[in-house]
Amino acid sequence: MDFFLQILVTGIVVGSIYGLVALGFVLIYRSSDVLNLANGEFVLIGGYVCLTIMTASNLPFIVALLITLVISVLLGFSVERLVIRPLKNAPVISIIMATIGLASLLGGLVHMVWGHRTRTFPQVFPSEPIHFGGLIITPVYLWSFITVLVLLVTFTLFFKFSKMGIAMRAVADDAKAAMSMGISVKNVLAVTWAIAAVVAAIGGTLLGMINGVGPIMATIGLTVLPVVILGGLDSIGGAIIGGFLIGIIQNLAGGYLDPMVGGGLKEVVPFIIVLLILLLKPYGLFGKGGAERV
Amino acid sequence: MKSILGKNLGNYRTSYRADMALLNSRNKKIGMVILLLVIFLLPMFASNYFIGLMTLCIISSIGAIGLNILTGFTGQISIGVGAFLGVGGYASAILTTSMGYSFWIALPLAGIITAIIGGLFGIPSLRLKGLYLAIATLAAQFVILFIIRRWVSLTNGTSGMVLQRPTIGDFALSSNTSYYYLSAIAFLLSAFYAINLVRSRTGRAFFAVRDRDMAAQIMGINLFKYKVMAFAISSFFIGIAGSLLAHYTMIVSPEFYEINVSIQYLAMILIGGLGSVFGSILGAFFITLLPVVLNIIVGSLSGILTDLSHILSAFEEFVFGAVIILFLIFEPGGLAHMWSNTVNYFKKWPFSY
Amino acid sequence: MLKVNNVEAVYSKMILALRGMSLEVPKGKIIALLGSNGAGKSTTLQSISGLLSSDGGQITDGTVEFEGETLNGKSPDAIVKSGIFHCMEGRHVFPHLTVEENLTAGAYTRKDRRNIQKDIDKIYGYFPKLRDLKKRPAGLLSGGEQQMLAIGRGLMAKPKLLLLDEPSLGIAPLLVEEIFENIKQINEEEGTSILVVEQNANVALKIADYGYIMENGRVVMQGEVDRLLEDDEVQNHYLGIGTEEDQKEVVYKSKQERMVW
Amino acid sequence: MKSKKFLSLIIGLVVLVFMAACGDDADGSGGSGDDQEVTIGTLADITGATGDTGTPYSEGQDHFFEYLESTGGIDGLDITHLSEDYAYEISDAQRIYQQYRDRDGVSAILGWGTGDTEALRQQVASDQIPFMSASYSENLKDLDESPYNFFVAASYSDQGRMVLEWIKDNHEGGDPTVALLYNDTGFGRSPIDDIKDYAEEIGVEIVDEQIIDLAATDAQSQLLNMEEHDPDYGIIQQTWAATTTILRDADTLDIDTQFIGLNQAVGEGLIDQAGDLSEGFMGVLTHALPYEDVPGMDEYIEYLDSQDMTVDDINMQHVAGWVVAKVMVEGVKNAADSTDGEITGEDVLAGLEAIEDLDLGGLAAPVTFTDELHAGTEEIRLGIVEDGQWKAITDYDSYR
Repeated sequence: MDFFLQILVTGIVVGSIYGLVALGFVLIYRSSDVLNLANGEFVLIGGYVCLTIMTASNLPFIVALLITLVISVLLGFSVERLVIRPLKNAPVISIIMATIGLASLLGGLVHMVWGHRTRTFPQVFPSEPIHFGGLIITPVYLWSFITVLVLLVTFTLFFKFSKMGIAMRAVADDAKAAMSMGISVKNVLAVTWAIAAVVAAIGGTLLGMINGVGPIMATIGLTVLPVVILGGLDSIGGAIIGGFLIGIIQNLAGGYLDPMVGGGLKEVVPFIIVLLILLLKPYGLFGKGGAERV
Repeated sequence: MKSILGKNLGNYRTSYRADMALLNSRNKKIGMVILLLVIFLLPMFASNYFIGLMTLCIISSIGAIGLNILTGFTGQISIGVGAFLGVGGYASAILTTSMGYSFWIALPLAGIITAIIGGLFGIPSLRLKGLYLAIATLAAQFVILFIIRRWVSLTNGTSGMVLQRPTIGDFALSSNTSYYYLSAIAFLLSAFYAINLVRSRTGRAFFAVRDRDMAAQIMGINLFKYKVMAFAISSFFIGIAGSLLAHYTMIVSPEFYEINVSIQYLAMILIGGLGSVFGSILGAFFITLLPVVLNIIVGSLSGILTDLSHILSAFEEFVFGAVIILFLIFEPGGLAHMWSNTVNYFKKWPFSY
Repeated sequence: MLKVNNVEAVYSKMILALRGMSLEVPKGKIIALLGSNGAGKSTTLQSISGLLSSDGGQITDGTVEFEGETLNGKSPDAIVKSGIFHCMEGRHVFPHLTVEENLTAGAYTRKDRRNIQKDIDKIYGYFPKLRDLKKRPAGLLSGGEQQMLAIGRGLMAKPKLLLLDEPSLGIAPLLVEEIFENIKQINEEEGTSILVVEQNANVALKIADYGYIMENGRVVMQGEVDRLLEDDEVQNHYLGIGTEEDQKEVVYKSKQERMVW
Repeated sequence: MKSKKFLSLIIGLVVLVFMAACGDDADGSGGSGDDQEVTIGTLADITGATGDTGTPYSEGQDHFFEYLESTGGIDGLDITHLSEDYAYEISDAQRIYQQYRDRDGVSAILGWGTGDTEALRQQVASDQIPFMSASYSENLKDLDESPYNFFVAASYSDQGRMVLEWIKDNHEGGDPTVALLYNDTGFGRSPIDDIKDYAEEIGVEIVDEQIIDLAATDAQSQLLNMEEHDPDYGIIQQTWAATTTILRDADTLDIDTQFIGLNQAVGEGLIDQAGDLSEGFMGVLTHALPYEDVPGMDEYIEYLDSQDMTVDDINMQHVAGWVVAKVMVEGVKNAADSTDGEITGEDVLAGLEAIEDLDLGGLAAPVTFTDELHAGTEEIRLGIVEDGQWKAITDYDSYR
């Protein structure tokens, strides 16, 4: 039983990071139908920037994080302005490819700026694990779990009640009608990208504290795709629940199935889920999808 | 129809057959002959190194043509080309090395096996569109590679398999030049087939599916058949490319077929021009040669920027991304469109209006 | 208040949709813009509200003036801020937003956030049905309810001029009556000027003060509603009075007459 | 007309390619004096997946060649060293290999990881170009399959065997139990079967195997599974990142297994990444640590001084790069002695196979190649992390 519970808890805390990164995908997809395959690089840049500020300036973590978020906002704005806006009427494949190109461009840039070495974060959270009865959690994981919940609540409220939030949903629903409301679609998209970059940077910072920051971190972008598909590309709650689900399933597969097949299933199982989900319920558990008109 | 100058000012076709002919103008015929001559005489003039590069380029061209049939012609996005190249490569390796077939049998079989597996993965395309299909193929990429890694008895797992260069009688195609000729022939056949496909009933059905699949269905096009067919035909080419590449490098291993290969192929057809056979070829050359060119540029700059050579790969990555984005924004038609613009410009020159 | 002077508009840089379109909306009036399919009515509204560009069109000649200010080249959101609201053809409610959220979205450009709730209540006053449905996603509403929502959403912006594009389209006749009565009521109570585009000339002329009839991208006839209603040609062609043969003949004749200018 | 500008840019690039492609044939002739010429190419991973260890390794090579030049080189021999980053991408490795072979006419190649080594081994065999890499994979020992591949350190399998030997000799109380932790790549799986065979041979029980991805963010499910078997030792065949993940999660889960890493899991980088978690971690030392006082360090320090560097700026991977270059140059020297004309790949092969008991001054175990064995040694040392530093706890020794 302990074994099961521990695996469950691990799944949930790892899943919370997945959910966080998945959130970045969903935010952008909702408002502009773009799947940002450069999300992993956003995460990476966020991690590097925060780490660099902290090691270079001795600023307290919170201040460093805030500066990182400001820089992420700028990153989001410029990506939207320079890459996405000029392609607003382009077909899906062009936009997928543009974000792949963006991933490559940013990845190269990161290499040129920060080099190749994995860097470790200065200690922010205590490393001593916390014990709940028989269960063990590392503080960083606990914090990422809390962060995810806070973000979930924040975004739910934001989209439900704030003017910008409603405008963003309006643009996602019907951009032209939103325009007729006097909503500036350009601004909304820019804000969306900025928020997505901010979320990614938070993810990068947390992930960096767990594993250090190195180029390999960008692979989280692909790792998390199954989460988004499972949860539904356009559902914020779906991203988070999908994150938890994938985290749990992955760890259960790792815990129970891996010994049977000789290991390695843990990393592939999410993609098997993707194939199943796409066959059975293409728009994910919580996605809205939509009928196509001829 | 003679003009005053006694010269035809245009191509007049007097029968459907003439209109449908592959080389429907004199210029095209001349161009074709020149192209063939260039391809076959190239080894006499170019260095061994250059021939090696050209071999890589034309093998990639075959794969790119394949992907363009699926993505450019039929509008089905695939981010799983890498894995399908792998299927072709492994099929060839297993057929020749483990089962002892000759390369000449293994090559077409590798294409057919890849076509079958590609067709299988094409089945979901009936329900999935755009982004979702792209992600399904991405998942296929991971799952296929996982199977290759795990099916040790068949694929020798992660350590890969060894292949031999093909032989004709006692003559092994082990030199750069001989393998270049082999690839060039395969390449010409592929290009010829693909150009014909565009003009066939099937090709037009593909275009209809791409432009509006539901409308195509209403027009009586069997969506299922054509979508799966597009996957299969496309995978056939990719399988052939995979097999050729495997015999060229004489080894297959899962690391050959990672996701970045899929991305490179997508970049080829996008930069070359979606839906254009000629564009696929241009794109394949462009993407294959891009690092070589950058290398030269960086090399010539190394006097000024000594550190740059150390981050050359990162710089390559950066430029690769930038080139993709620039093309998408400024020339979505790709190199093929640029080419036809240029050609048209000179055709009308000096009266460009 | 609104003056459209000789506007010429094209789509995709080549398809000419308006060729010298002119009209005028005085303050506090309801103006009907009638015409058959493809006459350029919607394009006219889009050139006023700036939405033309989102469909790949642009104004190539002429001016649109609102309260003495030129609107040419202004972005849609700036135009909304200056007091013109465009209710698009086909309603275009936000399907995943609730009724109330749709109304809130309509008030996007307003600065007086405090009064919004009060105004929402007022909209419910005009369209009581919406009050019962306020928590429901707008996508699940019937066509008529969606149309009410679309108009209500427009009012939330407190526009000086409301552009309505085919409010009767795809709606049960009984509801059409009701909606047009609401429009009239809004016009009277709020003093909002309204420019309504309709194919259903009957209902439109019933509430309008003045009417324009468009064909081929320009106005072919205009006048006080009473005069238009009396006009034979209008009766035959747009109001569906008279026999079928009559109509054909008249149309043929009138077109010929009109083409000469 | 931005597309026009874009077009001209592209055309310019294309012209450049062709100019470059045509111009390359020219060089290769007309060297200086009567010196024999030889070119050695390096495939380095600087920006790729294994860049963290690949960079110091390739720098070590660069530095050795620079050192050689600064000391006047070798009489009668003109060595050109080329190095290019292939970013751990096979297609890039393939392209650079062709360039080395056809354009630069290299006589030998210094490779790097399992990926490029495996991918090119057939081609180097048919092109007869010796290829010496840091992939210490046992299957490269098979000279029928890989006749031109070399490596200078003990193979992963030999390392694993030696670790088992040490466990058997040093375990106190009862029979030792061992788990294997590796990743699902050619590199990860390379020694696993050999380790299992050898364990059976000497009577050490392998109780569990776990696969942990190179980029894993957590390894808890695997470690929990491992813990079910409660092994005394865990042999890790991973890179630093995954090893750090293992050590961290083992610490979180209070697992008291003694982990022992094979050489890719070992090095200063691990201590950087894992911090305190690395205390007490054991591992295979294939080369000297820069701060060790061994005779071979003298020339090394001499060079570092000339570059305003100290031993603190380098690490064990750097030493490994230095050593591999040194061994290669030794082979080239032998080749030059035995032939007067052009030094071909075959000559270098023979030159390398002539190396016998090459003393590296303690930088690594002495190296011997023969025409039957291309693995330079079977000897390794074992080390442990104490006070944030690696310390050797055994001498160079082989399992035999």
